Amino acid sequence: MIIQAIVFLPLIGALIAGLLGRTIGHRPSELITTGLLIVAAVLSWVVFIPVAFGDGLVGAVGDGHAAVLKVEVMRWIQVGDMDLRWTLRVDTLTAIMLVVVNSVSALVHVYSIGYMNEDPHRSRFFAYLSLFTFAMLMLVTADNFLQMFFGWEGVGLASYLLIGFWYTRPSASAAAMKAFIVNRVGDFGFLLGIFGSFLVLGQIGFDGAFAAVDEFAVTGMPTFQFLAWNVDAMTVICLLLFMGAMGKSAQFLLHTWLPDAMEGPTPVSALIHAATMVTAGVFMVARLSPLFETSPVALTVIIVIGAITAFFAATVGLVQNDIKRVIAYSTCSQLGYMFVALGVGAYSAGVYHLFTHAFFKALLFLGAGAVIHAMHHEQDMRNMGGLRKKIPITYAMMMIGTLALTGVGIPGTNFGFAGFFSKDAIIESAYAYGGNVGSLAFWLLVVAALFTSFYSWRLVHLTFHGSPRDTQHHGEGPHPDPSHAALESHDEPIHDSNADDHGHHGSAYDNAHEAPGVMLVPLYVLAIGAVLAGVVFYSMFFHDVEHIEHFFAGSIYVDHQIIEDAHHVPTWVKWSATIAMILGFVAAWYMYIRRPDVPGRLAAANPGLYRFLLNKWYFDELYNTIFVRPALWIGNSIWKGFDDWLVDGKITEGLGRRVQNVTSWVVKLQSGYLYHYAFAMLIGIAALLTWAITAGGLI
Amino acid sequence: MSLPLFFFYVFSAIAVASAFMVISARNPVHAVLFLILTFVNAAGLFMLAGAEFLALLLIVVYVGAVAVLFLFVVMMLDVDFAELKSGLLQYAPVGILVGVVLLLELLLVAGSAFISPEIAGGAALPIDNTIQNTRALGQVLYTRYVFLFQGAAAVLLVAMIGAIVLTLRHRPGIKRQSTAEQIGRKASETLKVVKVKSGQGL
Amino acid sequence: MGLEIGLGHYLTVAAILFTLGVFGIFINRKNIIVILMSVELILLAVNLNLVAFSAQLNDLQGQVFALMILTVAAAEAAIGLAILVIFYRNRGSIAVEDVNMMKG
Amino acid sequence: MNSDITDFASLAPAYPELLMAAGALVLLLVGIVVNKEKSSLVSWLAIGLLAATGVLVILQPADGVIFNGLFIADGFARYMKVLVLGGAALALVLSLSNAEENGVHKYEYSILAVLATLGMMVMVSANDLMSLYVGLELQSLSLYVMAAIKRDDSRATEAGLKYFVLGALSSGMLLYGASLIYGFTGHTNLSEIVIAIANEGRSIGLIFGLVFLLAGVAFKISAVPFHMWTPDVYEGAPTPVTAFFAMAPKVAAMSLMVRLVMDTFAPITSDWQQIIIFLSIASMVLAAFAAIGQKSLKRLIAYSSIGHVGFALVGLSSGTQVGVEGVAVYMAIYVGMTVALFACLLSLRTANGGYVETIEDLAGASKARPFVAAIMAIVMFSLIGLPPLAGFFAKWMVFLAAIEANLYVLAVIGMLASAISAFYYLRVVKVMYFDEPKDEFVAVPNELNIIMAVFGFLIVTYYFTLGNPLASMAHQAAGSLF
Amino acid sequence: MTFDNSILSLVTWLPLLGAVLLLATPKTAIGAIRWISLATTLVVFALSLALWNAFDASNAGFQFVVNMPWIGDSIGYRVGVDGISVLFVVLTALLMPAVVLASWDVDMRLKEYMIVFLVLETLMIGVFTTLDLAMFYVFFEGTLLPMFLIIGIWGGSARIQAAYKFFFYTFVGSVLMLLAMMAMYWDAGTTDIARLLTHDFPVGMQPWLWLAFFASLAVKMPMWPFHRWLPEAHVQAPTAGSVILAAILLKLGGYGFLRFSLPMFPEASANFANFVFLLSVAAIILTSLVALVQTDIKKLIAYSSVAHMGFVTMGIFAGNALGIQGAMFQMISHGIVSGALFLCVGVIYDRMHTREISAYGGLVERMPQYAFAFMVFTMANVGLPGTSGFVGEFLTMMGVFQVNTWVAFGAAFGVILSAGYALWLYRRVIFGALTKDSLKSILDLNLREKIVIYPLIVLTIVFGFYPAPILDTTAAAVDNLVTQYSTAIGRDPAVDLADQRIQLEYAAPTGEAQPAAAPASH
Repeated sequence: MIIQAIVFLPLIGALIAGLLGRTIGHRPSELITTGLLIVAAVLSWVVFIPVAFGDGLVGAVGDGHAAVLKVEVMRWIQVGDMDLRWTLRVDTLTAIMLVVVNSVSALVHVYSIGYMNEDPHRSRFFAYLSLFTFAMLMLVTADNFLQMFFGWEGVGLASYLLIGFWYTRPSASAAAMKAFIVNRVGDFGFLLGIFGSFLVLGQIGFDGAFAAVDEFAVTGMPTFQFLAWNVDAMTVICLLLFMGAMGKSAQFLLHTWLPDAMEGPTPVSALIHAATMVTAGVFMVARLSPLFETSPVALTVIIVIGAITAFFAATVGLVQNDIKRVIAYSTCSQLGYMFVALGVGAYSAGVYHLFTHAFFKALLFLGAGAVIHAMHHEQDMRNMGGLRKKIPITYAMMMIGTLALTGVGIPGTNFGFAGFFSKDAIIESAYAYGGNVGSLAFWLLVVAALFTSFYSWRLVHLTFHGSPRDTQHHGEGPHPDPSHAALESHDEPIHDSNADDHGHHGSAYDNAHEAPGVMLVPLYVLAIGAVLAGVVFYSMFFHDVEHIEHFFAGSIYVDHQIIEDAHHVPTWVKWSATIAMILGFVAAWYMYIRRPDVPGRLAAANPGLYRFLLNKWYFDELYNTIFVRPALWIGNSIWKGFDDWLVDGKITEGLGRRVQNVTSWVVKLQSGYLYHYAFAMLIGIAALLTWAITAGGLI
Repeated sequence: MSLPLFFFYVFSAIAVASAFMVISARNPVHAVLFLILTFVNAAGLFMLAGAEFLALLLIVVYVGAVAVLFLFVVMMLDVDFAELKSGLLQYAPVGILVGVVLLLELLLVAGSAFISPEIAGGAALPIDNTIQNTRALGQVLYTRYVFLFQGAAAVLLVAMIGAIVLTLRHRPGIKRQSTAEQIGRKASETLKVVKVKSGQGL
Repeated sequence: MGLEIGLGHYLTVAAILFTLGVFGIFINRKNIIVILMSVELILLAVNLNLVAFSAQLNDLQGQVFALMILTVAAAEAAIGLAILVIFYRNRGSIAVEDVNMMKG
Repeated sequence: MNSDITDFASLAPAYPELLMAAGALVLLLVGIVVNKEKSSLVSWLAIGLLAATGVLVILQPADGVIFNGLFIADGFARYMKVLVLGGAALALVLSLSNAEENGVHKYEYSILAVLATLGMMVMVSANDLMSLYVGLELQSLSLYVMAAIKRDDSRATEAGLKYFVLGALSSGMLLYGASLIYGFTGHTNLSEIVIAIANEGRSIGLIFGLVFLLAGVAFKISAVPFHMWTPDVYEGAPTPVTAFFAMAPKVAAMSLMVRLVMDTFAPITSDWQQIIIFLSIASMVLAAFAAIGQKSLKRLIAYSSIGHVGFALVGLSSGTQVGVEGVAVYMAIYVGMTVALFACLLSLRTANGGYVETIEDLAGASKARPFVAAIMAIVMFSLIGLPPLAGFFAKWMVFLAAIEANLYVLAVIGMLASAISAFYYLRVVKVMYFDEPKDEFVAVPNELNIIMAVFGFLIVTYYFTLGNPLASMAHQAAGSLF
Repeated sequence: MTFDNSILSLVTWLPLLGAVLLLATPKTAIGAIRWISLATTLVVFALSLALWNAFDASNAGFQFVVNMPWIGDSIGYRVGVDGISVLFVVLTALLMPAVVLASWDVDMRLKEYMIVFLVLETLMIGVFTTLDLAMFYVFFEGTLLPMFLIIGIWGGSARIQAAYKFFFYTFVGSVLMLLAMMAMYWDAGTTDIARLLTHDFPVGMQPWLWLAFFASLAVKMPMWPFHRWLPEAHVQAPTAGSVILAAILLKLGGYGFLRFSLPMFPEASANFANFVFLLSVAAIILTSLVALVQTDIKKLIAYSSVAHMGFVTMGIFAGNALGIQGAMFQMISHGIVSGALFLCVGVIYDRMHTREISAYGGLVERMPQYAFAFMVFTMANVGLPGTSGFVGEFLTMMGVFQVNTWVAFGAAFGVILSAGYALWLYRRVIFGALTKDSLKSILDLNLREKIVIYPLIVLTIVFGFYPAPILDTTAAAVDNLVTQYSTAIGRDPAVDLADQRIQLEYAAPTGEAQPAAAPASH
């Protein structure tokens, strides 16, 4: 029952708030959803704690592969050999995810009570949040590909709804759509991957699939005809599945939706676009680690894509001015780290970073939300500054988050913030993986760590330190990002113009105020996580192979070799990330505290690079040019050219015109002249006679 | 050349020639007259084939009635012949083509005409040379072919009704005799006795 | 008895008369009366055929047939001319060119 | 020389014809004696006579060949005669309303109709080239007069004239064919001709005779290219006369065609088959195209009837019993649809009393006269051959036969033609239902309402009502030819 | 008369009885006309549910059979349903009350309107219940007639051309099918579908028959590129007409493929499968692209229908249990979803009298319930898991992947596009600020509209989570079909039912390929 409760309580909350929200009012909706989620979160810990610190999952059944607890809910699709059921699968990996999802979600719910205080559609918002949570839980408890896909798309839907929550803003609904569609591109691969695995493995359930993979040890690796090529089946399947993960986790090439998704309310960003949904890709690869292990090629691709993402997103993060976008790119970058970990085979390290990242990134986002809240929904950091004094608690929380993100800690010791342990684990694993790919990943990650440190501190400096720059009403200054400009040109609907108690009189800075308690409590909780999550769970995720194996109990593939190797990397490697972090900090300090004029000059000196970074490597423009516009052009051409012009105009109506032509010709035959009629008869008889004797063979 | 053959050629030559004149004469009256000539010569051909009754019938009925009817109509309708003849040959090429094709094909039939002995011997109604042609026809017409006879009568009835219903007009203003009315007249209906006082007048 | 002169001769003459009838329709397209006369030529050709066959086959049926045709054709001519007369009354013309109130 | 007529009873197969003939004469007397203003009496009597004859045909005591082989009464003839009589009687009923302004108020009209019907019955029962010819001419001459009966109307007289001249020409061709057939088989009796052909085989003369003969009959059923008179005559003749033309004579001529090709020329099926196929395709295709260009409703109906003849010939082309059944059913359904169609046409009068002449005159009829418009629409859909209406089942039967005979090309062309033809039928529906009304319409005489209701009902419910009985009757009828 | 032999006739002909009743109702009795129509359709719906309930899903054959020869030998009164057809009966009966309710406020010629719809219902149900080839055609083609009138009389401004186009496209295709049916009759000697199903048509004849059927069914479906009539017909038809068109009439094509093409001409179907795949993928991708650029709401949905029907044809010709079951499901689901979408369009069209997307925007402000309903159906249209739209798409793609990865690839690509146009539509109509004055006073769903739309929402979601009622009903019949089909074309039916087609080749197990081995050296 406990599992069902964890999964379905959010759904109940969502339904109540969504369907009855208008009837029962906002406050009850908030309380019900939040309350139910808190219950679910507590229950998640109840499940998790025995796993982490006790004898393992309560009620789990070991079936040789893994210790798993399964709860069958009902039948789903049963066709031919395919027997799909709604089954909740809980093992260590799931338990971790349950904790992450439900905890963060519960905190975000609480936080939102404060943050969304003035929104006229609060109950809808909470319904969406809970709906999202339910979908995410379905995802992580999936026992088969399709159920995972259900959750996968479900979170996509919730994400779509939440990004577009402020539907009156065109940019919001555009971003929502973009998120959904880009995710669909990933899902395209995911779906094909599912088809392929069903074809190759003959199973749609995970257990069956893993067992089938094991068979390959005996039978050899299968190949099959995919499109025009005869290919290694597992490689294709894994790459296709990974494509899904790329979409959901905003990896390089399919990352474009994530920054735009910041159009949603900030709690959403914290929950969905930092802590949970975007990590679904990581979760998926970890969950399917037995499959991915069969395809070295796929793993290599994962490493490369992950490393590039980590680097690329960090570079873009360097120059962004929107506080949330910086964090968004940071998320993107951190997800890259996780994939590198997965790719090198250190699945546990990847999950570790997922786990820690959830806390500190949620913290950062919620903190940013508090800043934005304080600044009356100003998001441009250039208009902030000096807020340390105005909102000290928030400042403190953001500092903790930043320290965790940048990975502050002392190598070789158990002192460090959460990010320190997990990130270093990844960097070390990447080095340990070796080879060209490993080296590339290692160096990119190190550089990314430097950048991470830089933009994180840049954020802190710009926002909290220095002197307040926002002396006028906000909304001015150059905004190279069109969507950004659009964003600011509209008042957020959260500001009911008549019910705006803190108004727009005077500068935002003057009116900045600390967030209410209900928003701060979640920050405290997350801060604790950001501090402790790394050190407490270090041994289970990375430190000790035996411990890892015991902890995960077969729920992911554990590669002894890589973890052993990662522990024995050279010392400079262990220090590399820390050094990079320090360099980044120093640079940020220098440029934003010591010499605030340097950034401008740097930008002016390298305008090309600056714009390249500012415009996110021009990916949006690129995609617009090579996908969106051609699609619309083709659509239009087919519509006007094929459908309207050819089929309709030339063929259908053309046939009609031919008929008319024939008709007018035939009608002319009927001239009304008697002799013409007689001629017709006589010619007819002559022709018939001729035909009859020739065709009849008589002459 | 036997005598019948000679006459055959004479009759057929005149018949064909006058038939040609029928269709090419400028004046319809002439055409009708040529038609009569054609019929007369065709009657000669009938005669040569032993169809004496038909030959005479052709002259009596066709020349005596039908052709004359044509003549009546031609003369009754005051037609502008010159106008009717204009553009005479516009369709002649088509006509010639169709005519030639038809003629060739029909001549093919004529040339290949061969009646097998079985058919020739299996006549349903053999001609009895011992009785006259007219009598032979008369014998079958009212017995064996009474159905046709009655049918033809019905056709003639239709022609009669048709001709009357189409052309008979009761013109207003024309005085007609009504025997029943005449006989049924009474003095009281026609005569009015008026007493006139002398010296006053009417 | 059979035919003394030969069936082919008769059929040829009939064919020529028939063709002249057809041709007559083409060249006298404007004069309905002549068209009717052309039709009479065609009927004559038919009768000639029948009589010839009758003689050839030594079968009286052909003559009976011809007899029927003569009778019916006379009736037909009567009807036809009656129609022609009322047409003339209505239009004051018998030119074929005028007979095209209806077409298409 | 000797006759097989021994007593009146031996004439039993021809009783209906005798009744008709005697009745016609009686009617003539009644017509002369009775005051002319009461001409509808003669009409009703004529209708009664036709109906009585119909009953007699159905109850006909005997089948057989009489009059020395000139006349045959068999199941096929009986079926077709019922159709002919029904069509003729209904056409007369249709002519009752507003007879005067249609020019059909003269009592001679009814008598001519009766005589024409008699001619048709003779045609249907003809078993000899001579009786065929006499019957045909009896019918034709009556029709010529009927076409021109509105003698003061220049259109009607033009129609009569055209019909007559072309009819005479076609008679000439038919006779030429008959003479050739007689010459090359030695017989005029159809039954004897079959034997002669079977024994002697084909010859040019025979084939020519066949072509000429079929051309003559094709004129009567108005198959392309011998159809040219049809549109003009249909348009020019008064509407009740057109209704008459469109039904009974077609059935009679079609039955003649069937008897000729299925019976007389059965030994040379391949020769006539290609002629029929040609006529069929030409009729279907030309009618489909030509009708699209029409504005006049009656011309449209004329082309429609040409097209339908083409479809019926599809069945005949197969040369099988199924094909003949198809033709039989087709003609029955065709008559039914035509009756309903003309009933609609005659009951739609614009406010100023004029008839609906052009298709555009029908605009908005669905609002002013919803019932008539509904029936008209049903008829139009049925004429298209759209299931579940009767017209579909007609097409089903004939095309079934064509497919059985492997005449795929013919069938495909026919189907495409039927698709094209849908275009003009739909136009009528479109004008009635989709266009805005222009004129008011005046009330409908009762007998037309009844006819429309009955035939509309039958067309719609054909599958349940007539379908089965008609099919079995057609089956029996066709069976008598094989 | 027992339930077994009367139920199908009852369900089929009852609407006609209602129509006759309406015929006798005076034109002015608007209320009576409405209620009679509604009552009739509701009774039929109830009966159809009883039918479904009594249906034995484990029986692959026809049930509730009545078999009487009727006109000659060639046309009989034969009815019966199997797993493939029974659901369509229920679907039709389900949507008709909705349609009647949606047309509650029709004021132009209400009586004729309702009569035509009831007649249409009889014809549609007849298509699915009849077991006679000729009668199938009668019903199949008979639907043209009322639909032509519906579009032509009650349609929009360009209704006439649309009605004509609808008519001619379908008619021309169908006449060829009619000829094929006749040829089948002569070959098999019967029009009894149950017997035809067991008849082996000569291999040489099959391609022609197949093509003739294809000509009709592809147009009806409509498959690309025979789809051109659909957008116009949809745009011009009144709401109820669009609903019926999208929900039921399009399914006649799919049903025809399942009932005739696949089981009766298996060799030809196998040979033409790639051709169908090509057209299906073209439909999915190209029409989705076209939908992307539409400016008319109904046209957009119409194009999306074409794309969705592409999944159906694709699934059917995959020829395996997954594909066919998926196609069946997709048809039922699309019936509900597209019907509901057109109902939704009708709701705003009734208020605003325009279908231009640009005339709307920000409706959620004034119409939150409407926005919710529209969202559900949009998501179902997109194929979101948890809605009925997903199951069908998924199963068909899965099925076709076993046969041809290219096709599955293309179809999956189409899924992306479907999200594109559906969300783009939603965004422009529902989201955004409510700035247009004309929309300021627009009202949310009224009670009647809720009664129509909400049940469809429930069905959409329930079937998304629990499709078993549908899949179980069709399973036996589809398995039977697949077995027959596979046997006929020489495949192993067991494999097709198990849905593993493409042969895997295994490399020899070598040391390097050990899956458990480390992926790379260090």
